[in-house]
Amino acid sequence: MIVGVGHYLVLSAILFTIGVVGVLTRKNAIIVFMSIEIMLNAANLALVTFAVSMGDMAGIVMTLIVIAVAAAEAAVGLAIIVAMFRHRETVNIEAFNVLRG
Amino acid sequence: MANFYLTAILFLPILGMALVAGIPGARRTAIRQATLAVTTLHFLIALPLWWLYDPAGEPYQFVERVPWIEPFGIEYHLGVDGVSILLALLTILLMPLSVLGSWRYIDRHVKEFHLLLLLLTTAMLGVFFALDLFVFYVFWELMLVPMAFVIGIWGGEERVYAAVKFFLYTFVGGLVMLLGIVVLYFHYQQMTGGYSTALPDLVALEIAGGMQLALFLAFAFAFAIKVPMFPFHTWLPDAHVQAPAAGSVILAAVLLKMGTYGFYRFAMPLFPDAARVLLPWIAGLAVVGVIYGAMVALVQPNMKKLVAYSSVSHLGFVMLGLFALNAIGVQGAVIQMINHGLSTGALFFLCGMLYERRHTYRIDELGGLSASMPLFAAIFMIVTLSSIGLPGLNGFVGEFLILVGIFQSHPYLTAAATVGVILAAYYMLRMYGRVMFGPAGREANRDVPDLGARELWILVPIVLLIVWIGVYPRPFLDRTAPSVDRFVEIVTREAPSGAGLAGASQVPASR
Amino acid sequence: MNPELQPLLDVYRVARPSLAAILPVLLIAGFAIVVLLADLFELGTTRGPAEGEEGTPIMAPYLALVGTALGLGATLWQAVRLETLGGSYFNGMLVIDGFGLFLATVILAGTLLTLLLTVGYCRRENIALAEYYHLILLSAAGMLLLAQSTNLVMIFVALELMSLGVYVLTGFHRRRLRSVEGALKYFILGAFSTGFLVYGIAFVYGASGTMDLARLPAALGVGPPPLLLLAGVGLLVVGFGFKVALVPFHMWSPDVYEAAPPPVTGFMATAVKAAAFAAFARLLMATSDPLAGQWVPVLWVLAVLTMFVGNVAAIRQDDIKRMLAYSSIAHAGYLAVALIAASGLGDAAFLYYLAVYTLMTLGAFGVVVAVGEKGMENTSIERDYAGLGYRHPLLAVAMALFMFSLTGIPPTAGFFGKFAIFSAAVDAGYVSLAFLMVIASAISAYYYLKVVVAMYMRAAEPRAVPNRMYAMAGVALFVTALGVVALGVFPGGWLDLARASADGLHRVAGIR
Amino acid sequence: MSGVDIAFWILAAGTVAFSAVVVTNRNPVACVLFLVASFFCLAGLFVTLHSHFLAAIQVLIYAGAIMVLFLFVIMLLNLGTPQWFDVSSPALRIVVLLLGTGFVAALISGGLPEFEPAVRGPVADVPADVRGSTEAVGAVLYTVYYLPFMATALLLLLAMVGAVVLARRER
Amino acid sequence: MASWIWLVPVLPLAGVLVNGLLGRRLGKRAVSLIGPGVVGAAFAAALVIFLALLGRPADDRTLSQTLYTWLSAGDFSATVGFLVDPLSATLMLVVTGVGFLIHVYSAGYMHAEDDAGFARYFAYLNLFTFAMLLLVMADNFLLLFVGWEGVGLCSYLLIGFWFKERENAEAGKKAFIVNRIGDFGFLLGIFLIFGTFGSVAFADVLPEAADTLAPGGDLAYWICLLLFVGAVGKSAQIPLYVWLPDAMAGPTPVSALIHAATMVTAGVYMIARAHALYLMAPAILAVVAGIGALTALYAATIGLAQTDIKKVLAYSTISQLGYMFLGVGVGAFTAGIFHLVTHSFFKALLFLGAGSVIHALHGEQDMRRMGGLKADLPVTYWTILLATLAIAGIPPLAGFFSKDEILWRVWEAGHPALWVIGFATAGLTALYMFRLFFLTFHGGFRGPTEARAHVHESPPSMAIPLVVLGALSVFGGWIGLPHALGGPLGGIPNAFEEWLAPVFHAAAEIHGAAPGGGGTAADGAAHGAPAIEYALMAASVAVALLGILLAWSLYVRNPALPAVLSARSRGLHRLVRDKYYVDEIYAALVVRPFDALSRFAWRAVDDGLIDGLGVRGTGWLVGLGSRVASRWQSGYVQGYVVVFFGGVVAILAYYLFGG
Repeated sequence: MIVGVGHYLVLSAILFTIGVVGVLTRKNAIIVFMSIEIMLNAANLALVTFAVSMGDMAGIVMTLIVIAVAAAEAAVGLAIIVAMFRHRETVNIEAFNVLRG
Repeated sequence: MANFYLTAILFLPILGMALVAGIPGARRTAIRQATLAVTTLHFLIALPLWWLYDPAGEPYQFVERVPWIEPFGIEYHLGVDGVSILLALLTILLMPLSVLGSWRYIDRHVKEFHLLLLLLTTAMLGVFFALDLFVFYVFWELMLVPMAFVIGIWGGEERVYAAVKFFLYTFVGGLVMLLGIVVLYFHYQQMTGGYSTALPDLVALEIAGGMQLALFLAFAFAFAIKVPMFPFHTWLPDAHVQAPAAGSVILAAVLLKMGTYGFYRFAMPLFPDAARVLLPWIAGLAVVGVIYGAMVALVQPNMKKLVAYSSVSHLGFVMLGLFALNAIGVQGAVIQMINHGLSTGALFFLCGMLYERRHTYRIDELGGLSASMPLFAAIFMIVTLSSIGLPGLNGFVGEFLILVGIFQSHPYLTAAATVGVILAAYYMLRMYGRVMFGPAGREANRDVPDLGARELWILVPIVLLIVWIGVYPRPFLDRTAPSVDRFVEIVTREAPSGAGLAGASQVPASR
Repeated sequence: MNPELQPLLDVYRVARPSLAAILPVLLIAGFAIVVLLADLFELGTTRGPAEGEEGTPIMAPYLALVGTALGLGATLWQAVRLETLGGSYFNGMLVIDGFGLFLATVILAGTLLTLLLTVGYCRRENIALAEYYHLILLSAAGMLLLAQSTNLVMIFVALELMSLGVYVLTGFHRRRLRSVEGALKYFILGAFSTGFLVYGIAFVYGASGTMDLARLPAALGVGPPPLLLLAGVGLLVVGFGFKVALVPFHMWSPDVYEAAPPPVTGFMATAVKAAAFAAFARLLMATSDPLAGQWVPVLWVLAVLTMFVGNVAAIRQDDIKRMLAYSSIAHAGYLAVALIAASGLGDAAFLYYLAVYTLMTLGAFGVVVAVGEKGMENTSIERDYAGLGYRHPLLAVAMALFMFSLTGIPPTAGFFGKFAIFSAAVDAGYVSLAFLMVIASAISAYYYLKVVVAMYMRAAEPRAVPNRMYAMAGVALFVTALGVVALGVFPGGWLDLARASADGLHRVAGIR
Repeated sequence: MSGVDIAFWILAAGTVAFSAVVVTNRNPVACVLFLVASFFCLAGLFVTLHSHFLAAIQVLIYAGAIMVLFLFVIMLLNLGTPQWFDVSSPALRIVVLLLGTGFVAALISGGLPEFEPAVRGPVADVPADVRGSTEAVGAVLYTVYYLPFMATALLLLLAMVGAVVLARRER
Repeated sequence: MASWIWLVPVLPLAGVLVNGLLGRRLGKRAVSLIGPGVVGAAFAAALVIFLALLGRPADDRTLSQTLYTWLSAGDFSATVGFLVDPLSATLMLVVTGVGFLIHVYSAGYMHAEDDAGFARYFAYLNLFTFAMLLLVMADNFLLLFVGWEGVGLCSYLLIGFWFKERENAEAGKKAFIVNRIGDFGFLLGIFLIFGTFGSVAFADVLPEAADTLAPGGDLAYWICLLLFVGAVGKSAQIPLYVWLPDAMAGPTPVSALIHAATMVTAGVYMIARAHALYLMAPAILAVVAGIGALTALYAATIGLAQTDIKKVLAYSTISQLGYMFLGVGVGAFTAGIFHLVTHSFFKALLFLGAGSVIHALHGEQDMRRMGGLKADLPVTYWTILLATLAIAGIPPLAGFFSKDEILWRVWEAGHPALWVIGFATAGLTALYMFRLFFLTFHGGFRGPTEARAHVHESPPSMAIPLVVLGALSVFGGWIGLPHALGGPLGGIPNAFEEWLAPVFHAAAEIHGAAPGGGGTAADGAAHGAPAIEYALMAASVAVALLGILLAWSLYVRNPALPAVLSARSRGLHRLVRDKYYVDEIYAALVVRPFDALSRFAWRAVDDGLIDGLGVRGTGWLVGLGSRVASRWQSGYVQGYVVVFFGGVVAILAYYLFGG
């Protein structure tokens, strides 16, 4: 079975969906963040696949930037988790529902 | 553009606001006096309109037309005809009276009240002066705000509910009208290539039947709420009962007229075919309003509410007159607008004066007041009789012309509406009798002080007008006749070349 | 060097770098760093007030104000010289056009007003941290880039720059549970939506081969759009829809608005939204040629849902920030209506309304800030706004004005903005959409009126501590109130400006 | 089936499997480790796509830096054991399953498997290995994508300041 | 001449203004001069006009004056203008003449009032005179309607003059509203007249009636029927008579003037005025006659059992009005008007006399507490006797001539059944009137003894009008001697008929010889068989005498008998005494259901349907939406994410499958 562009893309879609499922089902904020990282990686895979397959550099640069953004997001996100843990001694996102209605 | 007369009249109260705003809030009497002076001056300045307006002249006079929002082709466009002059003068006349009427009634936030009153004046006049749909709408909505404040701040127990209800009802109607205006505006653009919201431009426009119907309904919805026509009337009793005396007066005397005036000025001339097609429905609703309003008025335990429902009934007559589509009925409707303003305005003043003395509007808590208040009783009687359409007083002139007018085309509706005349006597006299006649009953109803000089200054002008219009209405009729004739001509104009309602719907389909 | 690399180097060359084009961003970002450095070296500051005292002023707010003002000046300068300056810079990463400049002006004005509100607020709340201003400025820089770029890479980075700053600002009161909870929710949902955005960018890129929206129409050519592009645009709609809070991607906003410090909430509701909408509009215009038929129905449904959910949910709110959050959701719906109708008058209406919306919403948040007291935000409409009209007449008049403007009562600017959107919708043939908007606005009147009712028609509870009004906040309120009236009474010039500015949008998209 | 193809299948299976573990395992530490594994696989996939530089970055930044940060926080907060609360309700699972299936189905039916680049990129003639090299990426990044690159720098600064603001201990 | 016709109504109007605005300050004395004075002056003016008319040839006895155009709108125009012809001149004389007398009488009767009340009373009374004059002098239907409503208003005000008693005010209101029901018809009639003729002026309508309306056509029927509805209300005929008995709550002179002599006869006047229309609608004329006859009999029976002296007179009035309608209904317009005139004399006298009795007994109105007043009140006694004889139809008093004229015309017009009713009524009239007379003046005093001590004859201001009216009751009828009598007595012409002939010549033409054409030429021969006429006269006199005899035997000879009789036929007696329970029936069938319906409209439709379902329902719906939205906004991020992702999937699904 010859592996083509489509395989990479389908893999990316599956990976992305796994990430989404993680965000949707997990209550541990840290794991939710990790799931989001999976989503970003899936997107990266798609970007690289597109870029390589058509012979363009934009996708690769974009991937690079996504990685950088992911790093920044991780920093802020983890800081938020730390701040949140100081309040409730938990990283369970369900423990935070004061704001509603 | 040498003529700024209307603009001057329109914005003088705003100047007055600046004056009143400069007075410290604690100096209540000074505020009242200043507002009284401003409004009286306003009346004196506006009064020459009565003579300067030439009934035989141009359809719209004192016209001002300057570009305003040029990208949209919207102009600041004012002008008056015989009908708007009458309504405007009525409005301006009522303002000093309202100030007098609130002299004692309003004792909290006096400054705010008078500022709002002045703002309200400008907004109301703008509605009557506007010859541009957009300008009209702006003033139409602007008027809503001070009125809602007046009800909501100085009203009775349920004032907030009433104010919100009033606001929402009118606002919803207004929005639908706005949509109609916009659709009309683009229709004009499609037909002519230009942008305009000017009434004269739009009246000349030919609009296909289906679209006319839709647009007419959009406009009529807003106006019907304001009139108020059954079944859109339920904001009125609440607003009236809760509003302070002056608020009720203005509400009844001016604001309700805006609905009928809207039909007269905009809805019907712009969409004559639709008006004719819907005539049976609207006239039918008007008659229902006449009888229904009277019936409900009959069983009200609260004086103000009774008068409020009587307004529903009276305004039904006005609508009926407008939709008679002949000069007699429309004339009657125009006169009846003024009449209702005077008589119902006076009734609300009287209610307010009674409230100042007895702190109740409940009919069963009053009684036998004639004994201690003969002057009050006499004026109350005259106003009551005016309201029930006794010949010789103003109410009859309007009602009679309306009924004669509508009889020509709809005798059965007329017969039904005439029942309203019987009922008017029933509920008004029943109320009058219960309040004024009989034994004094409660101790509080004895030795109630009679009217004072200030109160006479409020009521006597109204009573004089009531008698004047009743005995010699010619000046009023003559001044409005050419405008009314023109209105009838426009509204009864048949659409040329069968482009009437048979024409296919041209409403742009939404995508 | 690998000789095989040479063709690549020939293709990827720097095109039109320009200091003039990037000047506003440079100023803002530069001042952001200056603010931080000044704080670091404790220039002209005495930091660290004792607990319970009012924070002492530091230089940061003034530096931030100066920076923003300079940035605004530079933007206006660019606008004046649009004829010569207009065009694409840095290989299309930055575009100077009327649309972008208009929005940049709105964003910077919003930032400036936010800063004015913030100064007093921070002093009162004892959070006199330079980082606060740093974050606001960097966010603003991100917004500028977002509004003025047509390249998806740039848009993505700018969006993240803007968003991350706002996430942190939301959680700035880290001692308050609510603040942190808001930040958490915002962050989770924001990062989640970022995932979709990136994925959408990938798909659009894959389908068209370019990251540049301006080149998109040409790259797509004629013929039916590939499904991949549809999916990509769909995902981008989701990503941007999240930022501007379109239903059903709106759910973060009530919670976050309530959580964030009021000036930040105002910032989020206006500048952030304006910037996100800018990119959204560019995306939609760029794809409108082949795809309008595809995205219009979706946006139609989203707009209607947004208007109704926003307005209906706002009815129940007693917390004014939450109410304004739902209100801003609803307004996003109105703006979406304008975008749908953008082919006609909608673009001008969109810009005009965005400007007006910024003024009135920021004004409202300004009042919210002013009503708050140290440690207490006083955001209950029933409790804290009752009788405000008599305690703080001017404040209440301003609030009433903003509420009426948000409702759309003439002669305020909000009215004319709505009128412009109605007109656009009707003109473009979306009468039913305009009608639904009418109904939605009617519903909205109720909750805006509720505030007015509370201020004027409810008895006030006596308050021990009179609220303190800060001069700068007063200036901000005065400016917004004046703007709301002026733009309402004389909207002509502004509308012309909006129309002229909107032209750029289509030029980029290659329509006109 | 060439060697590259075989590598793809293995790496793809690894990525999916490890990721699936991440979203199902209740122990955060395990999750981090599986995620790192997944990222390694992904880096491998990048290699199969001739993007050597990206593969290196993937390992260095993602697996090396970001995940360590995660691990650090987990340890800091003492969360290194399975978290009892982290169970979602069956109803939610069903909903998520349906939605996820729908999502994948939509994307797959949207033409991903059959995707062929419709556009020929400007450097399609340059060999893929060269395009994926550090030199090439750098050449592009510092020319055309200069501005986003600088913006990214600002972003990192902001993230740094933001993290400090949020996570700083109380005085 | 014509230029000062306006003076006649304006004089009382001036009285209104002076008494109304200044009366309180002027004091009773001045008011008692001004009040009657203006009406006297109006009478003088009317007399001058009358004489002037007399001085003209018979076919030119019309004066008119237009003051100004009152209403004009489109095609519609109505003036304030007066028309004086023999018919209106007659009525003017009656209104001002009898009115003057009653004004004079009132000055004495109302003396107990304070200044304000006294002035108010005369202002109202003057206003009434003004309105009544407007009614009879109007030259168009609309102005007639103005006067019509005006008198109604005054009636309302005067019935409720003593407003501190709830019942009085209620009675006034009832009068006004019942009248309004009639006015409803009148107004519609006017609309129809305008719609048909394009004008409401008599000069445009009446002469054209024969040409424009098809005889017996629908249009004519409708116009006449609607106008008659108005007349039924104002003139208290079945079924709208119910207000008149209650109207006795007003001061007695008011009852005399308004509810006996003038206002209530307006309906008769109106039909006479519009006779040209009615002649086009014979069926409606028949209805008029039928209603009149029924009312006459019906009211007479009720009168038999009333104990309140004024109530008896009130029912008597209703009954006599029935006679008038019977007359005009058979086309005998002259006879109807003749009876109107004579009735105004003797009925005013009866009321004033009753007033004198009540005055003497300090407000006592119940005949069961009267009796034997003959000696104490001689003037009253004798004048009332004259009036009673007159109403009973004893020749040669006024009532005899007018009533017999009507009965004869009825017979002649070929309505024997109606004649029988009228004949029976004549007997009943004599019976109940003499019952009143005997109960009041004969026998022993049945009231409390101390009341007896204070009984005194009325002052001259009250006595003189009694005497004058007594004279008129005796001689008033002689102006209209029937030909059957006048002929044999030396050819005395029927002056009244001649006088009105120009007005009713249309009727004469249509009815052929019936009402005696030119008048002067008419003699017995022209009337067919005088023998029958004599026989009928004799019969009616006989039945009247029988009635008197019966009354005498019941109330003078055997005073105990009535009680026995009524006890024996208790049901019938109670039915009659309680006025056939018509008020109760109206209350049960009309008033209360209507009130209930109104309450339903308020509570169910307004509060329930519109406000409840409509307004609050909408609010509830929006609130529900709000609650649902709040519920979704649960605070749990995961929920938000799920909704978010749902949106994503929906959009993608739309794009990839739906788009």
